[in-house]
Amino acid sequence: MMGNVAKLFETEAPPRIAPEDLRIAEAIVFAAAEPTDEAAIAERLSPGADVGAVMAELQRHYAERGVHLARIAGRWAFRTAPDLAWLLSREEHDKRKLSRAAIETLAIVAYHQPVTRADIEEIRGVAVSKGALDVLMEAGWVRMRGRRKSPGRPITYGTTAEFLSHFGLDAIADLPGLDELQGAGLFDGRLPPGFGVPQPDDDANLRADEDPLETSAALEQAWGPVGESDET
Amino acid sequence: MMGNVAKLFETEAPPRIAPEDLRIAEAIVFAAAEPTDEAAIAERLSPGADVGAVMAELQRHYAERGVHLARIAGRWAFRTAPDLAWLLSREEHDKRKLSRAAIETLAIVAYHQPVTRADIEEIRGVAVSKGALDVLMEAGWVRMRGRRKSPGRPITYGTTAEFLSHFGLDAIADLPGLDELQGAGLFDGRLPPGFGVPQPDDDANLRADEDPLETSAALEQAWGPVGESDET
Amino acid sequence: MAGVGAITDDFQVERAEGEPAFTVDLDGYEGPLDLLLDLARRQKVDLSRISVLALAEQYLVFVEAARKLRLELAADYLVMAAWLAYLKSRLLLPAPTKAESGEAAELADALAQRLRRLELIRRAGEVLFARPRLGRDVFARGEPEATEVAATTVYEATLYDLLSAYARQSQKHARARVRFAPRAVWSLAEAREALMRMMGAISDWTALDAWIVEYGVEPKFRRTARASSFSASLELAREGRVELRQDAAFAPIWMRPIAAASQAS
Repeated sequence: MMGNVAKLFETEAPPRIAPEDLRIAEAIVFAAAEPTDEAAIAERLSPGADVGAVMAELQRHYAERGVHLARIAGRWAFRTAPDLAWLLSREEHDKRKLSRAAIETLAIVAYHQPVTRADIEEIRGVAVSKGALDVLMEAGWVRMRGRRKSPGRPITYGTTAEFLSHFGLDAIADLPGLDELQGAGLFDGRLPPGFGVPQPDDDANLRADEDPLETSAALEQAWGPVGESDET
Repeated sequence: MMGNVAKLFETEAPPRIAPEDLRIAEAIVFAAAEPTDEAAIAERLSPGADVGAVMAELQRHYAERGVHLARIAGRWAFRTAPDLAWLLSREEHDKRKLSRAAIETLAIVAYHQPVTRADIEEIRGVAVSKGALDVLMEAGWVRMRGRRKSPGRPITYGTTAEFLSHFGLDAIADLPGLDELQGAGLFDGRLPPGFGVPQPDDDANLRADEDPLETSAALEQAWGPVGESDET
Repeated sequence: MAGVGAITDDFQVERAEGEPAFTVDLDGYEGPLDLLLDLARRQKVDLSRISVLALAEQYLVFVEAARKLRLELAADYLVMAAWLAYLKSRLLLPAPTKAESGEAAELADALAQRLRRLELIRRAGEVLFARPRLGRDVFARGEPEATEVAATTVYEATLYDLLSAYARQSQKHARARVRFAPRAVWSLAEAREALMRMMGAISDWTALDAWIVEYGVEPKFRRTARASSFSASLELAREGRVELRQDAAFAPIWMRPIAAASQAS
């Protein structure tokens, strides 16, 4: 009580703020397409209204709310409270279908792993676009395993655990063999003699003809996957 | 005191509204220009929060302010208070004044949808100028719904969510009914039974007597074949 | 009836200000129904009590007045006039049967109802446009804050996609690829190398054919192995490393290392 009385004596008579002026200022700033000049607000207030006091009162009103009345470069605007900025960011899962080339490449990696880019090209009969393997690695389904012990030491690719989980496979060996593929009607039966489907194997251990990715692993960590072309 | 105690016993425990949830809902709706879906708001609230109660409380808070929280076409949006129209009205918005024919046509579509051009002509007693419907569709208030299952398969028209948004309606059922229209004068209430304004209904689902706008073949041409069913 | 004069007066004034050529439309009226509604309003009673007979008379007077002014009326006004003249006669003349008089009353009711419905929709339009409208009376947030969207791409593919892709491409290439079976050939170099090794192992005459079989050459290689070995043996004989002997044409060819021969002699 004493404090209030003391205040009464200490301060000047506070400028009288008409509730209507608060409403007007609020509406103007809300509807404006850009931060609003105080003079432009003052123009619309009731005669003799103290625009500074009105804006201060409005700012006080919004201080604890989800939206703040902010002064930006001398003008007024509503802004989301800084601690709620996270509300304005949204994660969007953009669903995309794999291209035909990518899915064929994936199938070859799955059945024939570990494979090099050249192996894939040999099987598909066309050049593997850089994009196809990149997409598969971005999807988390294909990984670089190591390097083939052969001229050029090309990178070998294999499938990941994520690949198995996405396609609902318990193990890579669950990929159907030729009989099952034929049984499912995926082959029309006019296959040349001796045609077969390999027994897929994604054993993480390197094969006898594979080297580890070696020191370039560190490079890759720093720079992202290195293309095979710049390999010496 | 007694009253408060009595109240405590009388009323159910009111849904607990966390101040933080109020702030979050406020920030989300405030940031957007377009009305926000209640489900999208609920997603960001604390677990178990009652989004309906939060929005009702927020609406109450803004009831007397220069900005109102409104329910528009089933979604939430902040809008300047209608009584402050004078403050913000811009001249350029009055430039495009609708013709009487267009206004009547819109009213007929709103109340009688789905309607065909012939239905409109029947009510107005005059041919519908092509312009009237075009203007309404250009404004985004009227859309083509489908085709009436009747000779000539005429196109049926209905209103859009934008129509609701423009006229500040939460739902088409909020259009003034016969009571309110009678209140406007002219009718003394002794209207014959069965006569009046229909209960407007803009349900997007086609009626029993409506066909979709395009044959599925045309749709397929536009969207491509459905699935890869021909793949063996 | 005073209203009719007023309307035709209005009409004249409007035309007078317009272009001198008489045009077909009645300015200000959107069709006969609109005109009828205006006439009905001038009866100064509520629409549920309008006299259709009086209305028909007023309309016909109006149309007559317009024709006296040598205005060409749009066809639908004349159609309505004809219809109203018929309705008027039916309402006035004593009907030969009860059913027919009832029919005339029904027609009159139907017209009255159409007028009421038009009036109602007109009111509805007015009430609708009297509402606070977005962008004119009420405003949305003028400076909406954009939502930052952090997009992550999720790739979709089904096991069926995967398997059919594998089958499709492997089948395509299985058919398309021409594979030459490697010819079973024992090269001269291979034969020579094999013979050289044999030289270390044998000391006496050995039949070349028997050796080839003994050496474990696979049956499909025997023809080529025989030809290559024969050529290689001739070469080795010329170099003085082996001796060759054949007892008769097509008899087995015998071979022994030179070193072994010199040792024996």
